Amino acid sequence: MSLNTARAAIVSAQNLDLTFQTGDGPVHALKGVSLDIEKGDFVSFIGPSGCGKTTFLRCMADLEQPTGGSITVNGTTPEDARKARAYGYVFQAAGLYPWRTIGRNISLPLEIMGYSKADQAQRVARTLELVELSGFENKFPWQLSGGMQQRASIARALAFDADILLMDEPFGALDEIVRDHLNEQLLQLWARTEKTIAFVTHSIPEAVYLSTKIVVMSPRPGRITDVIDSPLPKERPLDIRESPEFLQIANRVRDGLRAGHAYD
Amino acid sequence: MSLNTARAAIVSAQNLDLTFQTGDGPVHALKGVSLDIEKGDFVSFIGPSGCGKTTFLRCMADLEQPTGGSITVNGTTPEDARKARAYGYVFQAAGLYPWRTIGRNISLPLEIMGYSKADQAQRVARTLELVELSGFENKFPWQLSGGMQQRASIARALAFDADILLMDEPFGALDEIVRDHLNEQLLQLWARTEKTIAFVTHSIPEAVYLSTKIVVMSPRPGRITDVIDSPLPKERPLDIRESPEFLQIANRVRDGLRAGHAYD
Amino acid sequence: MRSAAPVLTVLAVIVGIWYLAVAPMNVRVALDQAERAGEAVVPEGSVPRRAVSVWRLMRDNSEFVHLGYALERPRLPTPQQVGQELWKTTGEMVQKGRPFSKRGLIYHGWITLQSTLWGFALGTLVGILGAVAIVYSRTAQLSLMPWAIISQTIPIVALAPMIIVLSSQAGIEERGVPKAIISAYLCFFPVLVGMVKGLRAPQPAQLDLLRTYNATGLQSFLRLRLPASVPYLFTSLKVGIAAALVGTIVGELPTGAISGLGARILIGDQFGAPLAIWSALFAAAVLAGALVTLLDLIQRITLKRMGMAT
Amino acid sequence: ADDVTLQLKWVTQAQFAGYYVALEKGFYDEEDLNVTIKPGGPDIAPTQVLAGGGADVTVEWMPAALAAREKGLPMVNIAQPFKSSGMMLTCRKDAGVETTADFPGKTLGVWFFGNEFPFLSWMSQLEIPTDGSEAGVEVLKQGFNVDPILNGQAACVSTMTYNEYWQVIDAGLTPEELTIFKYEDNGVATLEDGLYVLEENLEDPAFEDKMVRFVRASMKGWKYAEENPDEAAEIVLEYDETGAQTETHQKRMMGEVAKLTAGSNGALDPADYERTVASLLSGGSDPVISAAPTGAWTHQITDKALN
Amino acid sequence: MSWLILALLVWLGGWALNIWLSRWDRLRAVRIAVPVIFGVTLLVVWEALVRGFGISPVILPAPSVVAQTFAASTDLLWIDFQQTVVKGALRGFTIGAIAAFVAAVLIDRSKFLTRGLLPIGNFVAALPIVGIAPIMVNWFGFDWQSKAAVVVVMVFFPILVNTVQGLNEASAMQRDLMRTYAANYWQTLFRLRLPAAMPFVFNGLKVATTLALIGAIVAEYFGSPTRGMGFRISTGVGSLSIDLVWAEIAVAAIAGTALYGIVAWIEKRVTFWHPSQRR
Ligand SMILES: Nc1ncnc2c1ncn2[C@@H]1O[C@H](COP(=O)(O)OP(=O)(O)OP(=O)(O)O)[C@@H](O)[C@H]1O
Ligand SMILES: Nc1ncnc2c1ncn2[C@@H]1O[C@H](COP(=O)(O)OP(=O)(O)OP(=O)(O)O)[C@@H](O)[C@H]1O
Ligand SMILES: Cc1ncc(C[n+]2csc(CCO)c2C)c(N)n1
Ligand SMILES: [Mg+2]
Ligand SMILES: [Mg+2]
Repeated sequence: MSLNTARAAIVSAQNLDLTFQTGDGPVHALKGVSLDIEKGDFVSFIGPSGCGKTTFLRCMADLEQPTGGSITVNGTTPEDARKARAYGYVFQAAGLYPWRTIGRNISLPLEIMGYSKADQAQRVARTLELVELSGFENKFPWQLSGGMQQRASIARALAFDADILLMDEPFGALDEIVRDHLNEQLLQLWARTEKTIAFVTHSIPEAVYLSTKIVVMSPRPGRITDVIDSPLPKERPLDIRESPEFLQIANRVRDGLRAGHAYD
Repeated sequence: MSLNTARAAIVSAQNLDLTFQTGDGPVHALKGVSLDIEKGDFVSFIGPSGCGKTTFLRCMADLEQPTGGSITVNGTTPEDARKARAYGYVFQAAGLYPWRTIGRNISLPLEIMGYSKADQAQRVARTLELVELSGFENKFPWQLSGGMQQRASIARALAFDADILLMDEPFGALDEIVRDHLNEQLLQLWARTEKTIAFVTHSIPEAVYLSTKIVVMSPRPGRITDVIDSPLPKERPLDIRESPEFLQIANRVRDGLRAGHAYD
Repeated sequence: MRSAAPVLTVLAVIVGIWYLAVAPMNVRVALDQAERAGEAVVPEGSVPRRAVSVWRLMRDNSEFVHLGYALERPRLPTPQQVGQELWKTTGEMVQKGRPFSKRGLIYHGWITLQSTLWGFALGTLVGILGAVAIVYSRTAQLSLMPWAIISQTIPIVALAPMIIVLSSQAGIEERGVPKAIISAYLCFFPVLVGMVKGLRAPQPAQLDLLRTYNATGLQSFLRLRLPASVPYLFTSLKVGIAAALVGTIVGELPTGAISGLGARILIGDQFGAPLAIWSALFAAAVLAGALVTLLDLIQRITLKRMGMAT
Repeated sequence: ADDVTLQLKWVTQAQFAGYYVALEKGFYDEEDLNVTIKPGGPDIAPTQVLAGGGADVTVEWMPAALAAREKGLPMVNIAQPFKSSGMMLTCRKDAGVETTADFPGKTLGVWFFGNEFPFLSWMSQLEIPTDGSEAGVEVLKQGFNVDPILNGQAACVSTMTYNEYWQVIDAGLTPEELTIFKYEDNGVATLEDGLYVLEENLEDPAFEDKMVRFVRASMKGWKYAEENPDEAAEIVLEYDETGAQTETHQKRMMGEVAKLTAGSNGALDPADYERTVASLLSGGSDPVISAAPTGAWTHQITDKALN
Repeated sequence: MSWLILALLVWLGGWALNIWLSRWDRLRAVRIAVPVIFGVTLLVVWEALVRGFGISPVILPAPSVVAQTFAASTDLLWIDFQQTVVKGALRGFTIGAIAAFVAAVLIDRSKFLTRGLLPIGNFVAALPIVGIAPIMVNWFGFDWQSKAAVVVVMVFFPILVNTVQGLNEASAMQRDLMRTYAANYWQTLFRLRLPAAMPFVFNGLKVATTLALIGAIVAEYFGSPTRGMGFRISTGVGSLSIDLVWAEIAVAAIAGTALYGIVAWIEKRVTFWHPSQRR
């Protein structure tokens, strides 16, 4: 377990615990999770189903209250950070509102945060361009393919100036080719905007390809079993995935995963 | 395009065409598709969403009527083959009937085909063993994990003596680790039963790992762009996936895919 | 069970409001009565009083307000009066050893229940058969569906006398039959709609699976469509039985006024006995609650047996 | 025994005591009849039941029967146990109604469902419009109770001497507080509660014979009821399926009904008939019937039954 | 006899025509024509049966007679329509729907109230509320107010229950999204929960439309001015004007269908995005 306690930490979790009280008794979703995320990091979380990846992201975003340990975001509590609108959250399913056009879906957070009409229009246009969806502004979500919907939901999270992008399996429902393409775009976007990104995935190549730091988790109770700092350069063409370093990291991740996996 | 016209062909499609008439005008789902599948083949179909993989499988199974060209199965029409119960079809979602136990799900085709009670019981027991689910006979589907459900649905297709197993993205909904495990099991099963298998997938490693023949397709209109006969041995440990031959085939598949892909 | 406390609280509040409302609702009648008994009421005379608001009447004649809580013919009875009347027509009848007396609500509830059950059975049958026709025949779907909706916009009350006459012309003398027909008329619709949904619930892949087995139409109906529709069936049966009860009561209101809870409401109205109306209404509520709860129970058990409990 | 079905005009009550007495006392049995009595109700039109073959004979008011006859349903009066009319308009003095001259501008509750005809011809005789115009009366379709007069929604309501009037009294209004207009006293009495059958049936001798016996037994019932009102009321209570009728009310009703049946031996008095027809024909712009009917009554049955 | 054969032939012919037509069930014209043909067939069969069996017009009039009466009494029908549908049913429906909607939004603010009221609302929605008609007539008088009151109570609960349920329809994920924006209650209500609730609200409204007419008409049985559909129907039965009764029934069916159609039309516009409305 690697514990970076650098001062530039944007998220800092110390010994975080979270137990859900359910009908069948308590579920220990997170146990003693400590992790620092630094400004500009691209952190991937990988681990078998139920290991607490989502729960950890939700703790960061103040959508879940830890039952033990401490977590700070931007030096304050997650709640204050949320109220300061520090988060852009991208969920597994695109989760666009079907009654709003793509444009108005993207302006949703802007309306809520009270941006001016002119500012809204300009930001919508800019983020649509960023995710290559210009021209689809007036379409409804269900008129777009899955990949396009997912890009729109990323645009929605980028439209306002959140410091931290939290992405919970955003590409889980897409096919490999579209996924490759969105991965490339996401990397470019990250490079351009210098956001801090926390990213949940089930795919080993995706995790290795995208991240500066890979967090491997295991379930029952949810713990961090490995934190891998990626030696890969910031500039990553798709075929870096056939390089030996890549495969080596991938193998380390796979071993970590297999250790904590119950198969079914 | 490679056209094997060997005599042992179990499925033989010649210049197959299929156009759907939809509200927005015709959709050319298959165009000039020619392909031979030989007895004992494991053929994977890979291609971007909407390229006609499912449609082709459905044509084979007489679930869709081609609008041009010809297709024979076991030397007869797909309809006759269907009536002769030549197919075991496995769909993407396990599609087990929630109101039947695992055992009764597997005996469903047997009931319909009029097998005797004793025969049914014996076949259910045998196939359950084959997919390593003995002991779960009286559980309901929701009491099983996703991977186990998918194995049960494969068992259902194996319970009667279908010559051809058609599998449409059977592991699409599962996580990578479970998927690896099922891939291994499927290969063993195939080796043991010597069925002919047509398998649709979105995953390049999966296609390469499993198949004796990989069919790459591209959309609008749905065509076959490449047919790759795999040089890999029949015996395939999981780590064959890091071998150079494997990566080479994977790259050829990826290139074929990228060429025909529109990204969204 | 989590909601027991809130439900009870809300019920308590409702009963409280009810009690409070009795005073203004009944004050005029109470004052008329007091005046007739020789008391001094301001203003004098029921006609002049009509121009005065109830609040003023209550303020100016506060000593008579309590009379409103014990009227024989209240505009709004107190919950206690309704309870007493209910007890008098049910529990007390049982105690007296005449549970099925025509003067008790058990007898009339039983009459209503019978019609409701017949109507429910008939309506369910028609609904299910209609749904099967609609699911299996495009023509039936196109022809029947709009008319099923239109049929519900026809005021069945208007049909009631004709149903009586026509059924008696058809040689049916049984009084319950017209009621059951009306009840079935209201009941079949929710069942039809629910079952169409239910029979169409199987995904195309599940139907295709059976096609690959070369299953016959009957096999796929019995093994797939029917079981898949069971949750929908129960949901619509619950709506259907409530509708059947409404149908029976609507049918009893004008078609005979002989027996049944609807007839009790009517007779109560005819004799200016509001308590009879209120107690019949509450008896109908109890009946509705019991029927729906019973179906809910059967649903739970069935779905559990089928492994479809959620 | 021969089957006879009798359709009543209203629910089981002492208004129909004669028939229940005849049934209970075995008068029908004596005539070798097997009689079924069907109670009526607010939505049951005896005329329609008769037309539909749901009954052989029905209790109906003559205006409704004559109106049905004009509609093409040939109903014939075969007996008239009620000599006089029990219908009246009961008004509140404190609402300002003392004479018929006070009607204009007032709200009056009226029974419809075929029972409105006597009221309409009365108003047209008084030349009071009923269409809601200024100089006229406001007509309400009265429900089944007398609430409108109790809570001031109407100045007058329709009542029967034997039924609703007593409900007004029971509710606390005193006779002194009320003005009463009997239709009898205002010259607009119409015949109530006669026995009617379909004309074509009368041609069948077997049916005729059945009716002769039925009327004979029924009149025996009526006379017994007149003489033993309390017992008759109790018999009625026995047959009441609603369980809502009370003994006091039925006994009182029987007493009042006896006053109306007194003076009839069952045979229709042609003079009463003519008076009814005249009253109905005088309906001004919108008479209940447009021409004096022919063959709307017969003594064919009563002649045989009563001699 | 020949009438009966005609009835049979028309029935078979109409059905055959529909079977043939429904092959083009994607066409709008066919989707309209088929039910119309079915309805016309029913009418013709009805006509033929009435004539064939010589059924008395005081029991069941032929549709042609009803049509004549309809045409001859449009004034009367119009007066009744205004009294019962416009004043009684529509006003009651509007008041009840608005009240239920507002109540649902208010209840929704409190978890406690929601949990307490929802089961009760569900229960009351299943009750035969028409039974309160005599009470309402006693309370609110003979004119349309008492009819509207019955309708208000009848439509209130289905709409309330559906709306409350609809307000809880937004998925946890969609709500979490709003939370990450630190959106306040009203923002979440107007931008997320109300739109998401609309399909449910309209379900309630559609159920309520059919209830509204029944309620208004039944209430007229317990007292009314001398106009209104319920009044005319009961008076018509009493005076054997059964053709007029059927004309009123036709008006009720047309009005009810129109009301339902309008609600369904608005639903289509408001919930265009819902999967059930696409395709
Ligand atoms: N609201 C909740 N109530 C009770 N248990 C919960 C809740 N949310 C999550 N859990 C449980 O906590 C554990 C961790 O869940 P979590 O969703 O964080 O896993 P995950 O790693 O995101 O899994 P997946 O890959 O399937 O999304 C699981 O066992 C889950 O069942
Ligand atoms: N029943 C249908 N009616 C109309 N169009 C259809 C129908 N089925 C498929 N299509 C269209 O035909 C094309 C091929 O579809 P198909 O399902 O075969 O693709 P696929 O390769 O299986 O895609 P996926 O990977 O998304 O499953 C698509 O454009 C699809 O929209
Ligand atoms: C709807 C309706 N209202 C009044 C009557 C009138 N009616 C006929 S006989 C009778 C006796 C007294 O109870 C009464 C009141 C009716 N038949 N139907
Ligand atoms: Mg998760
Ligand atoms: Mg597919």
